[in-house]
Amino acid sequence: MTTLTVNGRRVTVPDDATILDATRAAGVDVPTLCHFDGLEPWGGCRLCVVDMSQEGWDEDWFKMVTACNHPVAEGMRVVTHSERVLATRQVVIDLLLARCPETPLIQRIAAEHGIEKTSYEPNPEPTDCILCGLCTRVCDHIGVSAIASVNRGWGREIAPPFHGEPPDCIGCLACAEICPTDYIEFTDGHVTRTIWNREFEMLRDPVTGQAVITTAQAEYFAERSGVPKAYFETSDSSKRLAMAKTFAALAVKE
Amino acid sequence: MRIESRDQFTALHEAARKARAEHRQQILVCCGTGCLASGAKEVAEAFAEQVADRGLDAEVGLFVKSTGCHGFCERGPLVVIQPSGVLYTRVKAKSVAEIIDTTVIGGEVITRLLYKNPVDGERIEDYSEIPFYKNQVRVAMRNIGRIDPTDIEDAIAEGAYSGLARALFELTPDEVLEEVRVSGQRGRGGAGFNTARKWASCKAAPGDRRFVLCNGDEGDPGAFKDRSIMEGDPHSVLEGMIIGAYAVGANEGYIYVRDEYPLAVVNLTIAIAEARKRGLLGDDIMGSGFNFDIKISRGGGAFICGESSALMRSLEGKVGEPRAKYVHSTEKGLYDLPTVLNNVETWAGIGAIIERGGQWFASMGTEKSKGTKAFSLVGKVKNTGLIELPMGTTLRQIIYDIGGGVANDRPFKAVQTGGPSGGCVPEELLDLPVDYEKLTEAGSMMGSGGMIVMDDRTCMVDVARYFLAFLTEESCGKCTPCREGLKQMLHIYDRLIGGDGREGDIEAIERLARGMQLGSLCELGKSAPNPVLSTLRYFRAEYEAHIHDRACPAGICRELTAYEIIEEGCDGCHACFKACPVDAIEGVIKELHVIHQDACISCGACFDVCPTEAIRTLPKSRLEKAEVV
Amino acid sequence: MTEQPCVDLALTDEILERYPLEEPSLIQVLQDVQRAYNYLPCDVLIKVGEALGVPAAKVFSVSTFYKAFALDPQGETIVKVCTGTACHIRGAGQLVEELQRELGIGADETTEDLKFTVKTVNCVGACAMAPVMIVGEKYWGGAKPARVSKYLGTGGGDAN
Amino acid sequence: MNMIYKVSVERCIACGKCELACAFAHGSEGRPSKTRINIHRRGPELGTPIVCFQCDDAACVAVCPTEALVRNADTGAVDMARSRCISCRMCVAACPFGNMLWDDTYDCVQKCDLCGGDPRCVPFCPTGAIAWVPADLAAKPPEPLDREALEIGGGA
Repeated sequence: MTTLTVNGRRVTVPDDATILDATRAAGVDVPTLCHFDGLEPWGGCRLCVVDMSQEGWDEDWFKMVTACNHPVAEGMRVVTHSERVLATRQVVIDLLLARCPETPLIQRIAAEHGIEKTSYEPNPEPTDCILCGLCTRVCDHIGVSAIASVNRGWGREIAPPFHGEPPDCIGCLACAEICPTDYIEFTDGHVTRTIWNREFEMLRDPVTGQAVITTAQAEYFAERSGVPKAYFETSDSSKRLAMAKTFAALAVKE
Repeated sequence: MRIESRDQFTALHEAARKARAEHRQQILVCCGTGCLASGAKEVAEAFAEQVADRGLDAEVGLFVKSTGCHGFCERGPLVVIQPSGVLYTRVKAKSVAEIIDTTVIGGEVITRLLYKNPVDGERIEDYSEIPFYKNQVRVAMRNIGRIDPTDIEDAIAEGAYSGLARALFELTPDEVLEEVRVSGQRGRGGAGFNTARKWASCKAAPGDRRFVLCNGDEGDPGAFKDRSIMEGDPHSVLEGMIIGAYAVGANEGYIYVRDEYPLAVVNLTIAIAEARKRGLLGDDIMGSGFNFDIKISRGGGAFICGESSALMRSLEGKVGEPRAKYVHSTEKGLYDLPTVLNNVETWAGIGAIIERGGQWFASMGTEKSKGTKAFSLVGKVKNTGLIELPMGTTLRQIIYDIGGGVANDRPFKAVQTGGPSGGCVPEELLDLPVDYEKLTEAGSMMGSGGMIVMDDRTCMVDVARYFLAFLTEESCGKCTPCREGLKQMLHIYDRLIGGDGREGDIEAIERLARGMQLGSLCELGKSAPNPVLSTLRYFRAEYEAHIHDRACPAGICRELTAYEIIEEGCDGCHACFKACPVDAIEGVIKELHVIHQDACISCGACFDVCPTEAIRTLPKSRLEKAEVV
Repeated sequence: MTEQPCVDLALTDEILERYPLEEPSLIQVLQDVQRAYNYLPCDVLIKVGEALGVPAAKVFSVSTFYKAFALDPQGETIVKVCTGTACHIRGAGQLVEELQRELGIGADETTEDLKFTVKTVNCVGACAMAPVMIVGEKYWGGAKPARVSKYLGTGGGDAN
Repeated sequence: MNMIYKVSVERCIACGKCELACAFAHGSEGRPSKTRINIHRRGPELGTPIVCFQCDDAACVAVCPTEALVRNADTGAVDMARSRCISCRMCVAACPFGNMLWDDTYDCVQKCDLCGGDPRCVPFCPTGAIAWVPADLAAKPPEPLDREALEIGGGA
């Protein structure tokens, strides 16, 4: 275990914890946008910057780092709301507000930082995509990497290959569900689902007719995990019902 | 022949030396990118043809070789005749026969081809007497221009791989590390991290597999020292890497080269193949039992790949996006394994350090910046080219003693160092001794050694905008402050140079710059505001003129600048008329010419060609007022 | 994306033979593809991705990230204007403008007859000869706007 | 000792105490809808408790793309590591018994974790329909339940 201080308060966290873990343990709120607990930290949005001083450094010497991916160290001092930290977060969220002037989440975080209107040139083509990279990272984890970032710098965007229908997509919606601004559009019906302009056929529960997952998703995971495809064909509630009935039938008769 | 022991290496070294000594005369034709562009290949071929046709090889012991960059690119193609040391500049293929007859055989100098000192107009015969060369001390560039980079024997004759032989057979890996530590050498790529400390950290990292990488992705505009080293003496890079690998215990190496440097790729490829053939690379190097091999990886054209973590991602075949370096790449680098990454110039110096000792290297330079440093001296300076000097040399010595002063004797305004991460150093700091700390204190940085001299016809707002535009295009776009911040900063600058500057712009720039410095993920974003802040620091008045007076004092920003012909000065030479791309100039030969303001696009072409300096700039706003009246 | 002509995939096979079939080879393979076809044809990218085991999205991502790659057919002759700092302060901008007048295309554009593509590049390391313009393989140092048509004429012949 | 979670369907009176206990044990709100054990009610005072079997060759483990589901060697439970879960819900789709539950309040998967080796539902079961017993006793058939003797009314 490692002991450090967050805003003067001592916290003890596991050795492999990040500063963000430590701030949470200390009950201090550090804003994040591109962070998701299940994904490895990325450090792209820069909203979670904090000031940090290591043991042995001068008393007043602090380095600004991102809390999400910086490892903790024994004796470290973390300051989450110094003047320059807040000023830096303000610049970051102000810039994001210029990029996404109409996005409710960004408007809200900006307001929390005292910004009602961006001080920069608002994007003439407002977008909800904040380029946090969560969608591509989760897609990489699903294992298909159907979408990725394209171009670079200001022109960077998230897109399927060749801006067409993504051949590797299985329609699992992981990207859309993780997106913090609901930028990724999809339509979900009983028969089909459409995402990234590609239409997917749904597997439907034989009893209720309710859509379960896409056929592509079931096939992909069945092949990858060795789990029979049939397992995926029924909804979880139908499966519970079937199990209950089986159990009741098996019960020792009184 | 494979070298299988130290004795065999020494024997080859001696034999190669002796063979070279038998040639009583040598003709060195510079075939660096600069000279090739000016026709050096034709010159080299003409020499080879003459020598073969006339049997001069046997007769006068003449030996012709194509070498790497001599540094004096502006005067190319360059030809040096040894041992006399006569340097001919701007040599054409048709002069080759004359050179052989007059100089090589006749022993006479052809004055017309000699270098003319721009300062006093004097012709200088001896290569080593030319101020451009006289003041240099070459370590990393020790063999450039002296060897044929495609001939490993030639390199060995001049001492290549001697440092390696010493390392492998006289020193333990720890002793090699100690020698480098004593030398005090710091990374030549820009940040100036201590080489030995980097190696030690990698060596200490757990694991069996580690890598040694060479960063040849020289992306700073205005810098080309790494290109010249890779082209002109690839063996120095290989030797350094092998020694480094031996010290840290690595068996695999990569050289990451910009694809924009085709000649460097070719020469490195040849050098690696030759070194392998000779047993200097691969398994059991020189029979020492040490194994190490190098592969070349060509970059895809992204400035960000000069950043270490982005370079490693690129080597992995991925998009060159930096990662936070809270865990150093010496521990988790390429494929998350311990990795040493050094710049081309850093590696090129290692062989010399091991051969001559760390003490020797440390005896040059300043207290915290040891040894010598290569610079590319370019821009509006008389002698442009590549130089290597002890650390601590002042900017004034570099620009005036070596560079010969500002081109066309215009007033000096600033020198930009460190590329897009650096800044502009003004005239009052010309006596600044150049080292890592001093440049950083001045708001600039060492960077990869580009020095771009700027005269009074350079607008500092435009220069800052230029770097912003460069970086906006090169930002990878991963982190918010760099991606969005550069775009917004550029937007403000576009307004400034477009005559739409506003009160509060300077403060907005400063605030954004601070946010980018503190908030960005990698050094590209963190240092992106340097050109902005350094120009603001030293040339604030120029910014204010753009905002308050809608004027560009240097007469560069087109939206703010008009050109007019001074009546008394114009002798009707018609040069401006021919230069004008939009036919906005009217006039007949020998009569006064006039610029039509409604057609003029303020490109400055007329200004540049006018031999009598009869064209002047004035703020457009004044012109408009005049018209209204 | 513009409509792409049919391409000879045999060339791709040859290129793939030069490298280990794994992700780290991707950029090297794409460099060779760019040289062989003068751009990165869509069909080739898909084939390369399959051969190296890299998902199509990643291949596309890499193809659009690096400036050396083009996804549309390029002109027979590539005209590069160096816009490094030294070239900038010595008038590279005027060269780009002159090319615009001469060929009717701006940076990163290709003439309709597919003869020329104009590109601006960030420093080719020939700063001592600034400003520099490269037509095909031929470097022109100290380039002047007035001579652009000459460079193009000579360059066009040289490049083939 | 190797303990096992034993369900005796014939003893379940569908009183719902296990569901409440589970919900309380796994969150401060204690809403019964957040329980990881579900009683399928099939008649008055007749229920079937449905809870994760902690299968040996578990489909949920096989299908998880991030290895967020791992066997706990101490308890024998398949535990879900929140820190690795990406909420893709493939385990929900794959479990052949419907025992992976989606919690849409917190957008995450819930499953029985045997409360770290001391299932909180067990002590609340008035009839012993669920029990935490040594593995060697698990095969023993359950004692019949004398439903007439029960004083608990209502059940569901």
